Amino acid sequence: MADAGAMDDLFEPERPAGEVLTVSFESWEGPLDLLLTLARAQKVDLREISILALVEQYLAFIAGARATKLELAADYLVMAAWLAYLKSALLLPKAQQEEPSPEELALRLHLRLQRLAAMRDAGARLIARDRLGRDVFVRGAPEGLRVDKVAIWQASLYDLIAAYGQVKARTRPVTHVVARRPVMTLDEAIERVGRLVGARLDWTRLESFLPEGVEGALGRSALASSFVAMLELARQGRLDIRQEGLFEPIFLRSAQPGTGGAEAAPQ
Amino acid sequence: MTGGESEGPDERKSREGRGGEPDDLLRALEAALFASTEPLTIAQLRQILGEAPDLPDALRRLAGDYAGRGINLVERGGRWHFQTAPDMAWLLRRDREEPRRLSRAGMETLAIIAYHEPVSRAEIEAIRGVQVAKGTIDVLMEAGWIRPAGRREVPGRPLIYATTPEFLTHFGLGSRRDLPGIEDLRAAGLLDPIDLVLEGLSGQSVTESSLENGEGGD
Amino acid sequence: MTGGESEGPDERKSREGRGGEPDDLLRALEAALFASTEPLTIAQLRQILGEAPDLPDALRRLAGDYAGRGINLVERGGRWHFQTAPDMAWLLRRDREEPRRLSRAGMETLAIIAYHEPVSRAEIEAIRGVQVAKGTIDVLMEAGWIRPAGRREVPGRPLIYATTPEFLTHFGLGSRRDLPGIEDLRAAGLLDPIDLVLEGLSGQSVTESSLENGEGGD
Repeated sequence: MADAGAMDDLFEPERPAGEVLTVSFESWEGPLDLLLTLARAQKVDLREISILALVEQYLAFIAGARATKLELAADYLVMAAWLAYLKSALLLPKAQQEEPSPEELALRLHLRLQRLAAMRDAGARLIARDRLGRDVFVRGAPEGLRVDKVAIWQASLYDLIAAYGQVKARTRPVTHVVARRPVMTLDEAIERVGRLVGARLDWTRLESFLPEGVEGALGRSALASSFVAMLELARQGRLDIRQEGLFEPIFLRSAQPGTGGAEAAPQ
Repeated sequence: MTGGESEGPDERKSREGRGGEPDDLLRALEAALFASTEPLTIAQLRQILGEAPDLPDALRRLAGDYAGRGINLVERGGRWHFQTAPDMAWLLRRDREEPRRLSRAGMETLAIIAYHEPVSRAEIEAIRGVQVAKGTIDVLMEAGWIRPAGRREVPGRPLIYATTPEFLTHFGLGSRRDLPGIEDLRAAGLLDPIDLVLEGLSGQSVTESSLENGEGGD
Repeated sequence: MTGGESEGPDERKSREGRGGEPDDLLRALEAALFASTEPLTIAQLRQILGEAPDLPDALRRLAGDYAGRGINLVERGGRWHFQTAPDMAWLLRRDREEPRRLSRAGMETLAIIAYHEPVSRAEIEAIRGVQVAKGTIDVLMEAGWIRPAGRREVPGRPLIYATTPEFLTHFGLGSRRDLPGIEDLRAAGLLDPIDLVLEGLSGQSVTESSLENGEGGD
């Protein structure tokens, strides 16, 4: 059964160079692939193949590889060990054998090889089909189908005029009617005091020059302004001032000819 | 190598023998025009198909084959291509309508254009007191409510905008004169500055000029 | 709006009145399939064309119309598209780039997934008797031919892989039933679920546990 001829078939053209062997060795995808290649070299239907012969070939191949000091991947060696076990089991007397039987193991190996072969063929047939983009082609410049979203803008007339109202309300030239603070300005006081004092010859209290009924903040402002107005008018020589003492009431009268100014104020 | 289910030498032979079916040249033309990413001239077709003296005739026959179909073979400026039949164009672009509400900025801008048209963007900004984003004008144009209405003859010649008839239709207005006047707005309480503190003064991007104007008012 | 020369109401009327010509449904189908950048399912076609109870029949009729032409209408995994006739490959293939060549490992892995789907990586490795390189699965995913299809409810919950509609489209398969020789393989028991533990007996399998199991077997 140990059929060295198959090995020769397989490697004849590439011998004897060890390097060539290396290259071809690397082209296998694992021990099962190597087994399958060896099995096919038996040139019989995969279903008819002799497992025992295959085991011999594999072991011979591994031995040969080792002899040429090839670095063998571990899984090739594991497979070799397992096949060596299978071979011895197959050759042993049938009597007391463990489960599963070596025949069953051989059958499974058989099935695995068939399965791998089937998938390899299937892959090749698949790849050779009329493939889209290689053998058959879709339309080169399809117009494309598309659904465009079109915004339908919605707004009511109320929205529109309310928006305008808001713009107007927000940006109206705001006539900031600055709430006038309650003050009597100095100019007003000068005018008022000057006017009123001219009509009086007698001493008159400063307070009586204030407008009627003013009180609170405006009252204090009027008093302060009138006081400054009084000083100003006295400086201009238009009125005389008299005060009896500190914090006493202040009296004014229009300036008397000859007396002249504030210093005429009575002591 | 093209190991599909239906081709092969037999198929090819039977095809050539067929009577009423398109001949090889027509089939090749069809395939080449279909697969091409651009319209093809007769010279280009010859490069693909090889010498074929009756190419113009074949193209016309092929165009005839497709005349009544959902796909037509057409010539444009000496270039041939397949296209979907014009009356089927509606299939290709389906518009799905989506109601959208106008933003507040959009609403205000539209209102200003309606009340003051024609106005430039700068003028709208001056009235709004807030800058107007480019997109806002675009949306109003897309909605079909405003249109460019020439240019203002001032430095920079800015575009000016006005409303469209669609605007009047959408808002149910006979003419712009039907817009309520300022006094109507005041009477309706739409000028109440209730929101003033809330919005105007919250101060998003109030432009310099509008701030100055505001201060100048008192 | 493909504004050709021949559309308009007249054209539409005459079309509807025509006798032996394709009917409106066929024309619309034709146009939609022709214009689409993707193969279309019947459901998608219904979305485009509206309700049409006899769509499957119309598709078959349309496919019949094109059977002898340079363009064919084909169904791939429930999705329909036009493509050039396979025997035109020699015309069109020139000056087109060959799609990426699959390695032998890639081809085998793809075949295993297609014929056994869904399968886990360990199952692929059990069939091939060698580890599946990381890149192999990636390349197939990147090509759009396979996809993760959930997890196997076994210890470790490995990812399982299956083919995609694009796989069927690319390889010109109507469905997985059209995979070359799949019935024979099934009948021969070569597609039966892989018993990982027993496959592991032959020793070289990859995972620790399967190695242990393998050694335990002798």
